[in-house]
Amino acid sequence: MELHVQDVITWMNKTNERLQSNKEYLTSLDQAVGDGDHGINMARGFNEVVQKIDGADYETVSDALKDVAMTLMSKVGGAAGPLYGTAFLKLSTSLKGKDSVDQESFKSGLEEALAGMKQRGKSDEGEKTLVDVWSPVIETFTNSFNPEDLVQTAQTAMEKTKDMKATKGRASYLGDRSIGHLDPGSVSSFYLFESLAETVKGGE
Amino acid sequence: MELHVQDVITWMNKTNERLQSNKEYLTSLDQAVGDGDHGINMARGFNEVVQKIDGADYETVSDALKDVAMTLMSKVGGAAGPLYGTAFLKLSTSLKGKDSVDQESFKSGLEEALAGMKQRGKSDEGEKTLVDVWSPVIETFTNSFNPEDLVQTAQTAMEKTKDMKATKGRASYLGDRSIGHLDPGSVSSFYLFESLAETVKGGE
Amino acid sequence: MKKIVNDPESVVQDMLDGLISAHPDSLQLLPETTVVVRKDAPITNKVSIVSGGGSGHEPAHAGYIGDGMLDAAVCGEMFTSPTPDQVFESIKAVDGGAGVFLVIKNYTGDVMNFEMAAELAEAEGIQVEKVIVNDDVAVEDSSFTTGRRGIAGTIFVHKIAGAKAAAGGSIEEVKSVAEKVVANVRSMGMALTPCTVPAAGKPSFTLEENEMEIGTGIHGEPGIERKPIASASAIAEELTDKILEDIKFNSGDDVAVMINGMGATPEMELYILNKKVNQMLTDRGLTIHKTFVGDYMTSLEMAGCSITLLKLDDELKTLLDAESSAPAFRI
Amino acid sequence: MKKIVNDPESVVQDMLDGLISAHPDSLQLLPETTVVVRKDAPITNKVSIVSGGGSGHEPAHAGYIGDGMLDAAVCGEMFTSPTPDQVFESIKAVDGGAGVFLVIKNYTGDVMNFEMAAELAEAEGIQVEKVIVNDDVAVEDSSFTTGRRGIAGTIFVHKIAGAKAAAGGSIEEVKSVAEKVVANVRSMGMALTPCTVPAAGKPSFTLEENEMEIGTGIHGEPGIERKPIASASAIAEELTDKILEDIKFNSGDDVAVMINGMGATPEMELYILNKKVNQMLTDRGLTIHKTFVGDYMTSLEMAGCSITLLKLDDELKTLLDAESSAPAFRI
Ligand SMILES: Nc1ncnc2c1ncn2[C@@H]1O[C@H](COP(=O)(O)OP(=O)(O)O)[C@@H](O)[C@H]1O
Ligand SMILES: Nc1ncnc2c1ncn2[C@@H]1O[C@H](COP(=O)(O)OP(=O)(O)O)[C@@H](O)[C@H]1O
Ligand SMILES: [Mg+2]
Ligand SMILES: [Mg+2]
Ligand SMILES: [Mg+2]
Ligand SMILES: [Mg+2]
Repeated sequence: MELHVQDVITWMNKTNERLQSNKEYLTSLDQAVGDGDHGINMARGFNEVVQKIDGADYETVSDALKDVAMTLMSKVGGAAGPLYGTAFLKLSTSLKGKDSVDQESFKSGLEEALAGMKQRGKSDEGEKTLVDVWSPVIETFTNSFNPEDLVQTAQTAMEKTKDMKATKGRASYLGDRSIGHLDPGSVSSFYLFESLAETVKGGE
Repeated sequence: MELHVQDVITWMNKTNERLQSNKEYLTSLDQAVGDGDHGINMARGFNEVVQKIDGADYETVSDALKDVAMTLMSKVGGAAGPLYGTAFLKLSTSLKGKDSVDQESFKSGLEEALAGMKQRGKSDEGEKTLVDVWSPVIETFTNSFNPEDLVQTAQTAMEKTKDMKATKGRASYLGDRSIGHLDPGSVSSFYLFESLAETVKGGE
Repeated sequence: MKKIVNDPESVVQDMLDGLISAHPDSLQLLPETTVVVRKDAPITNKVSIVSGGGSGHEPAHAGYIGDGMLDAAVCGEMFTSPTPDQVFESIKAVDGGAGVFLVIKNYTGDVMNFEMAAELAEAEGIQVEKVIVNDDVAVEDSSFTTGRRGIAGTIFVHKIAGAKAAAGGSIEEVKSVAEKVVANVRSMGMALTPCTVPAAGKPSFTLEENEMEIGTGIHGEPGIERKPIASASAIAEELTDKILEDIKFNSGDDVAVMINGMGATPEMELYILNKKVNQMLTDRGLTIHKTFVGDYMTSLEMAGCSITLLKLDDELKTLLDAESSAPAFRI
Repeated sequence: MKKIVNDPESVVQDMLDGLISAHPDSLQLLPETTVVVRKDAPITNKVSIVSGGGSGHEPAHAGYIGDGMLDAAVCGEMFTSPTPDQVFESIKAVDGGAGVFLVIKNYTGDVMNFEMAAELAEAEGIQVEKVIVNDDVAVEDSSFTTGRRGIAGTIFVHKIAGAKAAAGGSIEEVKSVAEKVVANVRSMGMALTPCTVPAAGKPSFTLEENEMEIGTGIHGEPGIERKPIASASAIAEELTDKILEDIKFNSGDDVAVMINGMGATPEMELYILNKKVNQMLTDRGLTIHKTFVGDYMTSLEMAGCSITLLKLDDELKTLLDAESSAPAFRI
């Protein structure tokens, strides 16, 4: 796997498309366990990301990812905004200076991203948040990386949040009643990684 | 026809029964052309009238009617309260001192009642108000008075308000759209006269 | 009917008990009545201002009791004008020797009941004057009808008459400035949903999911037109235009604006309306002296709004800006 | 969805434009933001108070800007915590050299976004302190959860921190008194109907015609129990009892009461609730220092209420009673 600036742009475009067409679905997931804005917020944020980076000129992947981070930070809001913002900022910082990115450096970037999110959200695996998607996904960026694996892992992880009890975020107010509902943030993270897989596949 | 104190009490009891059982009907008539409180107000007022006069001792018909007037005045409110209150007060004043009441003196009492209502309401016949029931009803208190006539006249007059255009009271805001609806106050006045007819008949 | 009530027949009494216990230092309920009176009444030599009407329009009218505004509010049953004896009690309780001024909304019942109370008071030697507020341009004003209704513009009459009385105005002066407000204030409302009188148990009318009604009264009286819900700007425009057809404003005139919620409309929507109204008036060269946005004259849980414009001269401006301690209209 | 709006995507911006045009002398909108700031900011040497959160809770939070209360309100998208850059802009705009105090409601998003802004401000040498309000006893407070939510009790924090700052308190003193309020304030809410975020277009949940929900959050978060609608007195009792289980009051204690409407509840119903709450507290021997009844922290057009109790000592009483010019909390 190798990621270039153009791949980042494609990745963001694909993510944005998925978020726009699943905006209502994400919103209804968030209505069940939260406040019903996750779809609206993510769709607004990634639309802005695409406006910002599509067609722009970046020297490095890190530069492109930094603009993604700043845009998410300032346009999403809610819990998802600072979390996704932090993730992309850490990823960008970790990849600083690199013209292109292989799975190894991408993996350590994702690890820093995850650590950043956990710190920002004071959260850990098993709390029914997007952390539960990011954490297993990172493990797929091995030497034997393949996009189908990534999608499969992300999807399984996302589906697993259904049976979890939320202890972080707005869904935690529901206690046991959060069980049986998908975590909205995990679903949006699934779209993100599904788009990444598609991007990488298309580029191979 | 001759009216005694006990007849006034019976009359009020019968009116109250009709108002209680038609409370929702009157309210829905008033919802169509007004503010939907006529049934509630009349039911509350006549319930209080009965509480007040049933079982009480009165020297004269006039005394009993005065208590009816004061109770309606202070318990009905809205437009109907002062109108019915004024009517009974004028009727009481006009019959002052009389132990019992024949159709002639009752008729002149009703005439003063009607004049009082018209003055208070700045209204006249043909404006789709209870005046349109009281006015023809008065004419039935002749030497050949009979209760069936009274009921028939009151009912016809009440039904005629349906085709009128309101120019007084809340229904007047509707202009032409008031046509096709019964006037709530005319319906409550019909109950009043129907109860009077029944009282007089029972007493004969 | 989804309501937080106990017995539907006792909502007015329960509300008033709750009101007095929230404002024990400034308000009192006259014993055995539904008359709310300022605690320090009567105020010697001040003209007293009394208003009232059916309940269900909260904060009207008891919320407007305070220094510089009302001395008493007579609270009728739900949407039902209060009775003459209650109004009479309020007049006796507030008269401080300088006379009592009645602010009456133009409804047949209100006018009759307040006038009868005035007759009772005059018979006891209390000087009573009155003004009848008829600001609702949704209703035709002709000598063949009962004329326009009184709606949210009434609050401006309370405020300005109250300020005149607080400033030591005589009852004639209070009456004259109140009449000036009435001559210069116009309103128009609309509804998205009806409301339900607790004792009636069902809504006063129905509107389809995509329908609104223009010109609805504050007791759910039918309006002048039903049509599909329009944008906030279109609604603001329709109501404001109708007002501006009725009363002439010239470029440079001063105006006070009230964007009133009918009860269930979020403040957010009222501010969205205000954006447009403000633009329209500014575009006409008017100077917006003050804007009031909130629930001032409601209709229970009706969703909807009314817009009120008051043309101001220097006297009205000074009186509108004067201090008021009324909880629902602190200035 | 029956709403008076233009574009559902621009409701927040439209509302803020309408708000500023209603209060042109006291409020300003920072260019290209949704941050509302008092017009005379920054005030040299006064600790500035900033609050905010998602929109849809009006008059929270911009209605609480004024002398003796907030200096700025950061208005997020509908029910969505504002972003760090917006909060940061507000901090820079109000800092008068004595530091900026953030009042944050305890939601993951709010806490993260405000904390990130605080980090940005500190990096620029602005002293920032904060308090996190968590008054909602409907939610369990344990170290394994995100803890109780912040709801209407937040207004008391605004008021008292604002009064302390206006009185010349240092940022440490403001923080300490704000923490005292948080330790002594508890709330609990309920809903009769859901509300609809304009851009979502459908209600956040549904309730049957005869159902109510106890413990609903101000963003439509599910509560703790659904059951048939009870009487006003039973509702008042259930909410108040839950609060009194959570915080101990002794006979003779002073308390401030807030009966808050969620947006579509008529004031009449709030006063009916207050009657019962007042009786319950008086029966326990508590002294009700002040009662606030109205829409203070809403949830768009949700029907329902919340009850808030604040235990007062002499310091809190003085600060609560101090003057405030905020339009939604004039004292
Ligand atoms: N403390 C946390 N740590 C990690 N992720 C979290 C945390 N809190 C919430 N989330 C994620 O954020 C998502 C909700 O995002 P969003 O709806 O945009 O925010 P909000 O809850 O403020 O409305 C949740 O589904 C969850 O995945
Ligand atoms: N000016 C008037 N003159 C005579 N009768 C009137 C007048 N105005 C109203 N009414 C009568 O009063 C009735 C309405 O009474 P009610 O509903 O109790 O009063 P409100 O309209 O104040 O709610 C009408 O149906 C009509 O018969
Ligand atoms: Mg959410
Ligand atoms: Mg009526
Ligand atoms: Mg009525
Ligand atoms: Mg949110």
